[in-house]
Amino acid sequence: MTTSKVASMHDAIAELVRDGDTVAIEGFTHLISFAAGHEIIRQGRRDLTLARLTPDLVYDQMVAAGVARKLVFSWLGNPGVGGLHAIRRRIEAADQTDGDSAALDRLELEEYSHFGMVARYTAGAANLPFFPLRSYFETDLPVANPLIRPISSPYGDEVVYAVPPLKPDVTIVHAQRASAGGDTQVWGLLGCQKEAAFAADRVIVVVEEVVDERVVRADPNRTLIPGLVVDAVVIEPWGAHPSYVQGSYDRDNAFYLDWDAISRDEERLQGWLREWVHDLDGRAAYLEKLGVERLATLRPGSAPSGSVDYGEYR
Amino acid sequence: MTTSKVASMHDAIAELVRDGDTVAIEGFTHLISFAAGHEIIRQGRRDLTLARLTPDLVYDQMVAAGVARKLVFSWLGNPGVGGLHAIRRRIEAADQTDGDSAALDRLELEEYSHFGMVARYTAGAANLPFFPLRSYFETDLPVANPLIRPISSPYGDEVVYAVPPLKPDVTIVHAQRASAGGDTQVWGLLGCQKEAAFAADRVIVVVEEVVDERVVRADPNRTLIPGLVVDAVVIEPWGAHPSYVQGSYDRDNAFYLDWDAISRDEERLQGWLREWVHDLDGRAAYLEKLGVERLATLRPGSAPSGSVDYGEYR
Amino acid sequence: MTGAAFTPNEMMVVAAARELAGRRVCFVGVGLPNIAVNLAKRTVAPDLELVYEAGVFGARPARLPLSIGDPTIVTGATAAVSMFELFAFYLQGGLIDVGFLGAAQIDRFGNINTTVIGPYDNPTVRLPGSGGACEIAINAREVFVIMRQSARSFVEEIDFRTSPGNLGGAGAAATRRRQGWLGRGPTVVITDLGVYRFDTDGEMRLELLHPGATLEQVRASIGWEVRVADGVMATPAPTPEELRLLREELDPGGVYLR
Amino acid sequence: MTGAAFTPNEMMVVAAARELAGRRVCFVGVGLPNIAVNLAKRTVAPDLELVYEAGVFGARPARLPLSIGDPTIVTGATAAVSMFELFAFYLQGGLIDVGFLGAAQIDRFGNINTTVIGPYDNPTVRLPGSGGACEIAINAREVFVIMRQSARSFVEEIDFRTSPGNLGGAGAAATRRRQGWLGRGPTVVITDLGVYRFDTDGEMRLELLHPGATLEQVRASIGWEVRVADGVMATPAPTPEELRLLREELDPGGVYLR
Repeated sequence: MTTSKVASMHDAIAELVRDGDTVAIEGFTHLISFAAGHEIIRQGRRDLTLARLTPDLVYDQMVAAGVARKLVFSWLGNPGVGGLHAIRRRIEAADQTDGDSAALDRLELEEYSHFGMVARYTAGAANLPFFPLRSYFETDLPVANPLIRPISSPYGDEVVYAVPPLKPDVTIVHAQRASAGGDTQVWGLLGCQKEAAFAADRVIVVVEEVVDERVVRADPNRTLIPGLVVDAVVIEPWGAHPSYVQGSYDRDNAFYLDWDAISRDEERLQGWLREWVHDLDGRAAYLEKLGVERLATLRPGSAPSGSVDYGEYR
Repeated sequence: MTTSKVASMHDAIAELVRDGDTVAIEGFTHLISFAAGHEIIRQGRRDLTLARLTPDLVYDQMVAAGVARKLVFSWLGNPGVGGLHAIRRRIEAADQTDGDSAALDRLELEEYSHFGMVARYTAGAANLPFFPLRSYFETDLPVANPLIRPISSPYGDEVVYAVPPLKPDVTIVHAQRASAGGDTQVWGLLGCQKEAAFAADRVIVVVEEVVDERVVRADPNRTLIPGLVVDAVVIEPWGAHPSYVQGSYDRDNAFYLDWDAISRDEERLQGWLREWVHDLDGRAAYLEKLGVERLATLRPGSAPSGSVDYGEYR
Repeated sequence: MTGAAFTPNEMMVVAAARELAGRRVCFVGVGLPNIAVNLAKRTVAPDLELVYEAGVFGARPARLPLSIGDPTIVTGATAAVSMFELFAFYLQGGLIDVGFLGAAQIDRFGNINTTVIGPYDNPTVRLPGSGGACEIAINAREVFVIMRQSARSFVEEIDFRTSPGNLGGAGAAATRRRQGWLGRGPTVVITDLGVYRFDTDGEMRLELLHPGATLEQVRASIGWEVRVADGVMATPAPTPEELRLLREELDPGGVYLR
Repeated sequence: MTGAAFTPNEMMVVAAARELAGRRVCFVGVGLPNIAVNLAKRTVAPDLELVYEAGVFGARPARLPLSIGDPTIVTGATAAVSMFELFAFYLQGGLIDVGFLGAAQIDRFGNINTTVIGPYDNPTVRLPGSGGACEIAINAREVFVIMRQSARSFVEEIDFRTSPGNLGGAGAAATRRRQGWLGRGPTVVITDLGVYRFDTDGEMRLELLHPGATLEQVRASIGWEVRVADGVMATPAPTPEELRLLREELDPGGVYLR
């Protein structure tokens, strides 16, 4: 009954991501859609504003590839490893000498804390003009970012801070499974994917597998994002590699460590992008190049959730 | 390792619910702890402020029993049937002629909309001084309740409304299962039990069954309330009757219909309270009086959720 | 005249269900809206997504829900979520096409009272209050009202404005825009006598008269001089299939439509 | 002197873990705090509830998490929730006893910089930024800081205040109260040379000196004239069991503590 929204990654990105868009590829360390990031690079999008709590390697790669003019974020790093060097080169003074024709374009930054970013998506999803929170007191963050503003409570004389709504043009999330209509289920870390999806104008869901709608409807509490707000469903097993998918594969930590060395050297980084993104026509080629042996080492053991009974009421 | 918080209903109410408290028995049509409401009546608590989106039959009974001086709510009724007559007698003019010594004490009311109540619990749980929402424009609700106040956005000239936090002294919820330490899992309607529990000073969880901690930990996304905020776990199968528990039993609609007639007549109502609450020493006696045949008709068929895999990562 | 082949309540619910043709996402209220929406899902709008304020999106109730929190709305649904999420993201976030409301009192501009008859502090009748109605009226893209009509319910002035409709009439659209509401307010009122839509100045006007009902009955049960469309049409009578669904599947006990 | 039976980093992590004795709920930061908290859970604080900002309460990691979002923190945990819920209800709601932070720069009052070295708009070094640190510093009941010390990191003036500590010193408690913060700020700083606590006027003071470290090393690696407690004590050396856990279970590759 429901229309299928299944599309290839090529078509989903071609149709739904436009130059100049604000794009959020969300997922907190887990379920990061590297597959979508690489396709955006491959299609040569420009002037994107990239929003994400933790830019991670995928944004380092996208920034290095020249698709972005601005970052909106709360923590900039290679989790558990170190810095994001391509991004740092677009920020730090040594690479940013004004008037130096060799200098890279400076990346525009809009910076919050984690809860600030989560609150921004929440305000976006709930159509609120602001969201209040108890962060930022006595810090330099409201100075660095004047969009973080004090707000007085209408009850008593308390003052807290507010952040403005974030409504991405496109939110892209990776998930364990969805129906062809886009009803999406996730387990493990939930991050702020739900809020980022509801806040967005367009939503692409990339999944390990498409399942029959009955699988989703058997456990309605597990649904994170309804097809109602989803524009395309892309089937891309291993699409979150080198990040991980709870229950499906582990983080490929070797790559996170390798990236530190690759990304410190602009030339080597560009070579990596050529070899692993531009010269490949999609995720299948990436996986083939990576090799099944490497992927096999990332499979976890089994830890089943068990089943509960919703009851049949007729 | 974790200390057991399992207690009898008698002891949990005796220890944790005090005269004058603000008490929230939450659960939206589903999982309403009638067992706890009846025990509060039995122990003769007085001057309670009863908070709940939908007061339902349990609050009609508690108000009739004289435990409450005030209601905080958003929808007052017998869902799908009609009005709550005991409560109405404490509100409507005909029963409230001033100076009439036969008149019942007028019930104090503090009234919101559903989202307003949910937002109040959310602000309470999140330690926010207010919560903003787009309700109440051009209605008489902010006139009837001056705690509903306009608030200006610090971005642009938008004005929305705010509600103040609600922090019950005690929140009581019914759930399908919990560990002895109070880690509580719910499926089906989630209502605002999570928010009401986090907002409260004390929390009582009443469950159909206590399960091994491993059952909870096998599916961490299913956990609604952590034992961290729970003070007592009461094991009371069928404790939500005549409301329902998803997967365990259906609403006993015959009782909802019966209550309409019982509650229209103050004398008959008081007789019911004597027979079904005061003269019984607890829930076991209530169930015995109700009879196994009646309970058996409320069992639903089976509709299993299916299991997902979280993966073992060592 | 059709004789007694169907009751006015059945006609009302059938007319309401038909209004949902072409709509995608409907926020279902308690009582009569519940039956109308479930009928629509079985007739003119099979792909309609039912949203219940209890926290359910994409419900597929296997029986007529006894209340808006019946377990049958959960089993087999697309999503069961917290009420925060339902109200914040689905409703306030602008995803609801139609909000379906009942009422105790309504005025010519579609403003609704479900709170009190008489003064708020000392009411003659204490009604349920807003529930989710006030926010549905503000945030749903459009609002359908379903209620039996009588001089007590269709009144010149409502005793309490629980849910805003077209406010004072002509300026309502401008107020909604200025205050940033997502919804355009009530678009249709379905009663046991007929169907009303709203003029550009925000006042309701009779468009359809149910078989068996007369203009005299309509006028006698409205507390203001009601507008009647030129060439008011007769509502097509319920089809045998519509009646069968109501009587055999949705309300077999005749509890709601007797 | 103990010879080279353990490294300064090992001593630092062990000292940090011991500080968690008697604490109930700990918000775990990335990096060294992650190891210290996981060691505490296996030694002085077996009932410690580990909270990860990724959205996990009651984690029981079967291996040392590679990052604060490792899948091993989810499997077997008490609850895996949205980040909204984690930050709003657990942290801002006041349920966290100890927030454990690392830092690039710290001043004498425990104010922390993890944002930039140099000017914000044209930094010499761009650091990760706040993440959850700024809200942990404000809302956790108390804050533990763990970091290697050097004249570059223990500075007279930090370049950017990401996470507030004792602000300008003596008035900090009053400011926190007035603004309604739940937390009382940093209570201990654990480094590779020693352990510091805070005087009533909000300034840190050396309380414990690690075996092998000297007061001269301490003074040479702090950018202000550091306070030293009368009768500063020696930190008890790591026990064989603490070292075994670090080396065999938590960091077998020596990635963090080499």
